[in-house]
Amino acid sequence: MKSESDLLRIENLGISFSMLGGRLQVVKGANLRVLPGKVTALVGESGSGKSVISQSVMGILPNTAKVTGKILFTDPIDGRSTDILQLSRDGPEIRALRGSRMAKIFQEPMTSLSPLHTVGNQISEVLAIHTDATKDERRAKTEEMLGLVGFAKPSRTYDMYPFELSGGMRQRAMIAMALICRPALLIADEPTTALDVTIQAQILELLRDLQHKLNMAMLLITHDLGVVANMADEVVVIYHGEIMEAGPVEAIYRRPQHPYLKGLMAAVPHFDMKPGERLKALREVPVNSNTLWAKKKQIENAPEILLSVRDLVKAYGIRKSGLFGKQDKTLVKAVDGISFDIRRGECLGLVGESGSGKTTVSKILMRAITPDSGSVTFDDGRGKIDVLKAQGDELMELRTRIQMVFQDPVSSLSPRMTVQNILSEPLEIHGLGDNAYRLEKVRALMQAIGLDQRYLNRYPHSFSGGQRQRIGIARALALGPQLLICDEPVSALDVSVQAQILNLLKDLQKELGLTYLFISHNLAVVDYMADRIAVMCGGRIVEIAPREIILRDPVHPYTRSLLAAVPFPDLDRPLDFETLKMGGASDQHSWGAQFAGDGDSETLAPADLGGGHLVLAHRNADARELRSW
Amino acid sequence: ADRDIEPEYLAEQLRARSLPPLSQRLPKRPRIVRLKQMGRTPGQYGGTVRTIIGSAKDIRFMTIYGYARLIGYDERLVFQPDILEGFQSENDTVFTFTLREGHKWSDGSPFTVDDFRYWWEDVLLNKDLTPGGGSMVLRVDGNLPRFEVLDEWTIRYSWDKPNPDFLPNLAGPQPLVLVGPSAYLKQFHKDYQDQFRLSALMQEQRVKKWADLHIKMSRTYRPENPKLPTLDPWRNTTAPPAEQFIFERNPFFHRVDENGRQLPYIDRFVLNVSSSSIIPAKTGAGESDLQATGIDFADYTFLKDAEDRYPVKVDLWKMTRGSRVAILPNLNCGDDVWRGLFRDVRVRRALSLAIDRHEINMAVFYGLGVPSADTLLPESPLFKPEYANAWIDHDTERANALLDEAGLQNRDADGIRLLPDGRLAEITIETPGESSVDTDVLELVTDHWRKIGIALFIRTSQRDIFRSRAMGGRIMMSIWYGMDNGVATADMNPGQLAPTMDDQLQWPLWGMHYLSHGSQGKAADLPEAIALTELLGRWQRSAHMAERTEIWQQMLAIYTQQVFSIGLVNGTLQPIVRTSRLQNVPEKGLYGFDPTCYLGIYMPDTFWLSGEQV
Amino acid sequence: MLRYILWRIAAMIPTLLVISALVFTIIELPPGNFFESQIAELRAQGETVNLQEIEELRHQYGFDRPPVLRYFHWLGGMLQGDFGYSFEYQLPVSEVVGERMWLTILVSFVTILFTWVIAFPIGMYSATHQYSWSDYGLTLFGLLGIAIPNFMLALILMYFANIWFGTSIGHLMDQKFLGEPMSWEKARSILSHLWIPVIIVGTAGTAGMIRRLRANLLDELQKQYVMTARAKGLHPFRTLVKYPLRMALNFFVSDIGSILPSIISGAEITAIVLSLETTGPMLIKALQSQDMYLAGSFLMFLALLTVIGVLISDIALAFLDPRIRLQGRSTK
Amino acid sequence: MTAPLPPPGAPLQHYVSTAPFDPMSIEAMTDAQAKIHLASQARLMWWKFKRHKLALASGIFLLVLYGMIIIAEFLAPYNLHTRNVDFIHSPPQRVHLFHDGKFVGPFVYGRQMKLDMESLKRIYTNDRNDVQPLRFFCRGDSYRFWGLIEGNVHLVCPAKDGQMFLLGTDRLGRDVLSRIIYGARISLTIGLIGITISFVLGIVIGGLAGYHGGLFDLLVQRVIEVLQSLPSLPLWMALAAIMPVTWSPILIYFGITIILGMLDWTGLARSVRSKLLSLREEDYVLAAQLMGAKSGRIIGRHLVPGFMSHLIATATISIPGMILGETALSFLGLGLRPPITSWGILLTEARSVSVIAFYPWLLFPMIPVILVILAFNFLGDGLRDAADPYR
Ligand SMILES: Nc1ncnc2c1ncn2[C@@H]1O[C@H](COP(=O)(O)OP(=O)(O)OP(=O)(O)O)[C@@H](O)[C@H]1O
Ligand SMILES: Nc1ncnc2c1ncn2[C@@H]1O[C@H](COP(=O)(O)OP(=O)(O)OP(=O)(O)O)[C@@H](O)[C@H]1O
Ligand SMILES: [Mg+2]
Ligand SMILES: [Mg+2]
Ligand code: NI
Repeated sequence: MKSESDLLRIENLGISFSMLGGRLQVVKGANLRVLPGKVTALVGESGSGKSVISQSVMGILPNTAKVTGKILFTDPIDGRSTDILQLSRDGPEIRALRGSRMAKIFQEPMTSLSPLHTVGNQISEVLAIHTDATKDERRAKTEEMLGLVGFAKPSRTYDMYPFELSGGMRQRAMIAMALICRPALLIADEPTTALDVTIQAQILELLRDLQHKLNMAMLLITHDLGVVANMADEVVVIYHGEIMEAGPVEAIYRRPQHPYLKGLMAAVPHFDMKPGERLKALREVPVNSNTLWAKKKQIENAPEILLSVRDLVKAYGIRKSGLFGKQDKTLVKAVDGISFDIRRGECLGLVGESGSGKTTVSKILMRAITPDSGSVTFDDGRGKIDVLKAQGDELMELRTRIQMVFQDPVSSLSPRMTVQNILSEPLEIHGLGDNAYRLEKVRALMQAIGLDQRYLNRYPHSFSGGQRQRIGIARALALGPQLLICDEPVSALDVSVQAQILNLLKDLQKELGLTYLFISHNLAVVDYMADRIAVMCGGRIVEIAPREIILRDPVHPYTRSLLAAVPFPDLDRPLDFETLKMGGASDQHSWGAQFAGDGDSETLAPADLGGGHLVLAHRNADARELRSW
Repeated sequence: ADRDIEPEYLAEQLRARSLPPLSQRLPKRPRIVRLKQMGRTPGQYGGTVRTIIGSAKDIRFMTIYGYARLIGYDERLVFQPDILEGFQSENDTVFTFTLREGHKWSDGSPFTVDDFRYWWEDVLLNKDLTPGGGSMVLRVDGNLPRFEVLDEWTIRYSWDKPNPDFLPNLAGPQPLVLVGPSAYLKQFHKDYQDQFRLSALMQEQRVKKWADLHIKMSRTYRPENPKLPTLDPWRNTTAPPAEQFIFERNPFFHRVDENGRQLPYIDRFVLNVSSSSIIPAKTGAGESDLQATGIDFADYTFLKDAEDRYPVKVDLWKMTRGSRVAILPNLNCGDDVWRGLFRDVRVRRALSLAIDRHEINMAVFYGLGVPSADTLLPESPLFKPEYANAWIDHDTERANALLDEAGLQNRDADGIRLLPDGRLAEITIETPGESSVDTDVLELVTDHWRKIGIALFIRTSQRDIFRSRAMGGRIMMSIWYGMDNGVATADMNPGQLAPTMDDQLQWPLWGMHYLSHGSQGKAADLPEAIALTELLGRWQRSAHMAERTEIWQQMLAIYTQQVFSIGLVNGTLQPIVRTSRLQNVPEKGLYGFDPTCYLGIYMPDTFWLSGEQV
Repeated sequence: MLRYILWRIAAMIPTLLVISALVFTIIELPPGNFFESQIAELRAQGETVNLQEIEELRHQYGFDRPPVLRYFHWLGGMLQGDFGYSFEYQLPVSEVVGERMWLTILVSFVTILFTWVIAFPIGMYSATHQYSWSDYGLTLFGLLGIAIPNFMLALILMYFANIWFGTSIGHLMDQKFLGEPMSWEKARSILSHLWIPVIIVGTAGTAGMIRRLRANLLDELQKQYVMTARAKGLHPFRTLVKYPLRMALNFFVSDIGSILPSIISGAEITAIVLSLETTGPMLIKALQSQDMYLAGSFLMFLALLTVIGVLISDIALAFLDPRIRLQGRSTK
Repeated sequence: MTAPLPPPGAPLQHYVSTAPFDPMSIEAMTDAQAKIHLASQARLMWWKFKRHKLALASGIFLLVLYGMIIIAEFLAPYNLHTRNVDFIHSPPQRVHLFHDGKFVGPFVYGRQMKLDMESLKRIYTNDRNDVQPLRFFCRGDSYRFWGLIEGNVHLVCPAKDGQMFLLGTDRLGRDVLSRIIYGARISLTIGLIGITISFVLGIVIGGLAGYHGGLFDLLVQRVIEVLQSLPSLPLWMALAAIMPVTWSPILIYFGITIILGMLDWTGLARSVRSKLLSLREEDYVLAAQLMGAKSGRIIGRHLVPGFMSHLIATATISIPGMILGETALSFLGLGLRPPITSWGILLTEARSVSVIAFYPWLLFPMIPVILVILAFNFLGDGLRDAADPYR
């Protein structure tokens, strides 16, 4: 199918927001196009206007935004072009396009779903709007779609509420919603940030599939240059609302010219970095950690193990649908007997399948979720604290020593507080300093995360995804904790800003002896950050080992498939979708007898392979047997 | 010819022979009302008259309006036999009553001396039914009369000493009951009904004692039992609770007009229950055919205006209260200083003199009332101008002088007098505040009294706690109506001028003392009050018109000279609204509860509806 | 859920007991009792009362016994379905109420309906057309309803309805239908009178609903999930109804418990002014004349309504928001 | 300088922007931006509030009104109780400027009253020859400023021995305008206290119950149920009956208002609670908890602001209840009474069909009530917008 025209043609697009004290021009004269059946990738710095452009294409910008220019959408079915900006805001013409001819995967899947409706309801609604399908057909189609995006039990997922899903699951639900009507244009705003690499690969495969079968075009917004390399036909690089470089993917990857693009390419973390090598951020912000925190006195002969976790179990009951349905007794174990230690000053990386319980574990450590059983002990030399039982002052003290960066930056920021208030709040809570001190501190934090001071008086909703994520990090750092739990802290950041933040975290670790639990799907990032890495699957830690070992010499089949699914920002190392396709990585039956638990967790136990390398396997399997698999 | 004088309303029943013809329904000698002589026109039968009442309890107005009494007043307040064919009183000690032969209850059962006997022997003397032993009126020095049946139509009540209250009570709005329909009532009486049926009836009426059953079924003042035979012109047909009560003509009523037509002319009275606040509005919208209660002088303009829109006519009658508003200093007030002052006649006189009654009359009553002390109206044969004019001049100077004399000569910087103990002379007047007239008047009085250095504060409190507060001496002064009966004759009890009741707000404790025969309250200790009580006693023992008149005059003189109650304005007007089709409603009349029974003495049974509007 | 409901129903029993004690206290609080107010009232008319008879009655109804005993007597009676005796009407309470109860329910029901039918569209319109002239206009209209005291509005409407449409003053029907069995004519008459109280009582509540709905919707309209819904191509109205409105309903649902009682008691004064044949004026009168069993039973009935309303409201709340239903307390 | 697009369908050329690029450069801030980013949140809100002109105007109106009640004695042409028995139920007089085409300054025509004895109406006619110029800053009725300082200066008074009833007179010939001005004192103050009490209680109790849940919630819920079950009218009646009679009516009203305020929080508490039940599941609440925030702070800083619109709307909607609160009571013979005056009292006094038919000017107190209510509502709108981060 050869088309004579562009599917989407954005000409001279300008977008500004009205703010107190004047207009804020965020997109300046952008030109952009998407060919039918092709993928145009839009990459750029966090806050450069990518999401805003995608919103303007859908015509769903907030009221405060003003748009100039032209956005021409040519429907391949009848070849009619419409200028979307000319259509009335929620008129029938644009509504006919939205959802059915063009669809969008929102950057923040966590908050883009209504908390009051089931996932299935929200997805099948698209069908209800644009097709004549009956209720049953809609359900069938929706479940099929949910299956396609990697849900193991679609019919169960259909009746679940968004808050019952993990971050990655919500993102997949969002994807299912966008794809269900098979749109001609898919706008994917960071579609795979919350997904582990195996599922990411599965999703990318699905998108390619649709692209080929249905001639679907895609405007792909992503920070992951590896994904771009694997998916895109054309690439547009945007910086501060202006297009810096554009061209076919070949040209961009092989002959990057603009300094910004070159900087981006250089900032990508890769697996073969030497120990101690720093990422090259575009802007290196020299952080004087002393202005941030007075150096804490190192405690003499502090124990080596800072946090010790034993046999955590957390199960959620499965709900029968309906108000009066009795609580079913069958439980889903989100966390199933997890034990690990975090040493002082180290960074423990936690990777794993989407929905494997990473967030749950981290929240348990924070006392945000009460586990069904297990214990957590915190000991920084000033006495052991039983985290799960701490009360009163002890708990308060704990709160200053352990902090967390939330996976979902949007919902974790109070929508009615300005950034300044958000950042100074922890200080206020713990009664640190006076107003002037706090303000100074807030400024230092803002600088550390690379946000300008002028943002201080803005509310969270007016930030880009990446900016919000950084605010979350800054808040967690404000109190100068000893242990920082980072749940996907950099997923929404472009590689250069990501490099900046990662370097910051590394510096803090070095200078202040900060300890991290670092959850991420980006294995390269984990590789860069972590000293040891734990791999989770299905609520259990399947493998844990120092970073060099696990990446060079993975034993567990799940770890292996993870590594195999990492996309590289290199046109010469494309993902092998064919092999990846074979069976889900987390499907125990493809694992081999040594590792599969036969549904009975009792039969499995960590096997020590030496050098701190543990892997979950049958009790009677010996090390050699495991390695040889 | 008989056809003509039968009401159309009864035609059906007459045809069905469920009702005998008129001649058999009337007593042999019915009471003939000579309308022409009264200056009215004989009328025709028929029609329904609607009126509005403020609560279901107010169906008692029909007993008052109907005004069928053993003995009643005529328009000049002279006793007239009504249900009785005749009566005789010997020195107010022996009363002989003659019944009308052939008189029947509204259910057609004969009305005989047995009904009197039943009531006397089986009701009044029955300890269960009348645990208190009967009304005070029946007892002279604690003794009940002898009751005798002289013959088939004659009975007699006799006391050893005069009972001057007897007849006025029979003629009053809430009459003393001496008779009941025994044939009907016996079924509720333990002595006449077998236990089994009685308890069945008690069950049905949900009462616990047979006495309650009897009391409930025989209540005449509030005619709630539609089955209870009556002698009134109209009988109730609706059992409460209801929003509308329908009274229909009593086919056995004992009065006829000069043309032989049986009264009442009007077939049906419909009483609608409305909240009292919208009675004026409804009346003004032509929704009432005859309305006297629930409307006030203040509504006159509005009602008058309705004459243009609806076929209604508004008349103004004169109210019979001794004073429309009176200020009552509590001589039993708990504050020693104030009690002393109030008992000082100079203070009371000064307070009275300070009031500008003319202004009040003009502002509140359009100048249509008469500034007067709290005393009788000129309509009363006992009236003398000096009573009405006692201490009512607006004379601030004299008032000031009197107060100075009474020991209140010291004033503070604002000119408010100081009490002997140094407090400010601040009087708090309490009012139930139900009508804005009270508060309006008080606003004016506040200014008047300010000029004599008395500060006045108004406080409103609920009516039911009013009484107990007054009794407890916690009310200094109150505002209320003046004398209930401003058109009294010498035959009527002058008790209202002496401490006789606990709700006389100028001396509640003394009143209680009298009422309870000395067991509660306090004995009056002011010579003038004692004198009043003694005079009252003399009146009660006296059987002679002249003596009674003289006692009345003395009491009136003391009462007004002593200014026990500071009357302001009397002779104020009461609007009476009627549909213009309604005939025979006098344009002028005296309006009051006792003795004129609202409309009662003007005989609403003689009112009739003309075809065309006049 | 079912267990929760059963549990809640069981919890209603002690609540109602406490309420009954409070109700009893409230009726007992004012000094004096029915007989004294009765005496006062009769005397005010110039009538006489037989004190001994009153004394007898006082004894009969136990007013010479301590209040605690009377309370238990009353409570015991109610449990057996005996609601006591109305002194004023001299009838058992259950007989006094009669047709009034149905008319009250009718008026309240229509009023609630009226409020919703008016408030929801206007609230939604105002929220989506914030600061348009129509928003201001409708706001003004709604506010007039609460700015004018009910009794004033009642008088004004009543007066002009009479002058312009010849509607008879006050009441729920033409007087000729009083006490009649239901008929077409009577129903028509009721309808032609009903609008006045409904407007009066309704407008008072409507403005509150409109303003609160508008405020809540304005908050929700900005949320991300609304954008998602728009991106699906959902009709703006459907979007509004399905997502923000449902969120905004939270406040509304939590209020259900007090709707009925507040409508009933809010209508009391209107009912008095308009002399409606509803229970309101009866209750007030009973309270004023201290007809305590009548008042007490009324109040208990209102309390029962409230308690049931609160239950419904709680269930509806859980139904409305799965977070309350499912997550509740899991994080704590 | 923008990237050119190739014609539709044509292959894309490799485009590279030639504009100078400095990753460290930050766009310069304008002065306005600088000012804003330095401002405090309160100041920001004030700026946003100012943009809502109607709200601003309403705010000013209310300020003026509250200012006026301080100097009511001076503003009112007559004293609260000054009667003019010769001018009962006199309709409003108009202020004229020109007499017979000549400018005389503000004046009113004198009035003559005739009593129509037939209908008992007072008929007023303007006497075109009796020009009564108004006086300003003049001596008139004497008063006690705040019950303390003697005074008799008024902003405007009638001509000597003349009358000026701009809004007519009532049944005792009292100037309606003056009474409205005096009435504002009570109407705009006392009820506010009740509202404040009930709001504070509602938010605190409802907030704690909703946020904490559990046993406390259960208890609060039952208490609310009980309190809601007691309709306010009987409560009023009972309270009014047990208040010491020796208290002045204003004290009693004050007392009842406070007690009712303390009982009236239930509705609000329930909506706060139910809203918090869902809001507390939000991640930002969790975030605050994890920072160690105490419940008070979480409720006050995170949850209640998310609920502000509702609270503001509820508060503004309760204003009429506050102003007219006493009407219902006066109706039942409780509550405030003359000589104390409030708008509610004025309206209660005007409660009869004859007023509507003949003396409609006695309904004038409705106008300030309506204005105040509107003003509070628009003010609320402005506040809402100011607190709304999305604007
Ligand atoms: N509603 C808004 N009001 C004001 N400014 C806004 C608003 N939404 C976005 N912005 C600003 O517009 C700029 C572009 O935001 P956008 O969300 O498009 O960034 P992005 O390129 O998607 O970044 P990221 O990769 O971090 O998601 C940012 O500086 C942001 O602060
Ligand atoms: N409130 C809840 N009710 C029921 N199930 C829940 C709830 N919260 C989480 N779960 C389930 O627990 C499992 C683990 O969720 P968790 O959020 O810990 O995953 P995760 O490892 O963080 O995944 P991701 O990488 O996608 O964020 C998921 O299957 C999820 O569906
Ligand atoms: Mg973005
Ligand atoms: Mg997660
Ligand atoms: Ni196995």
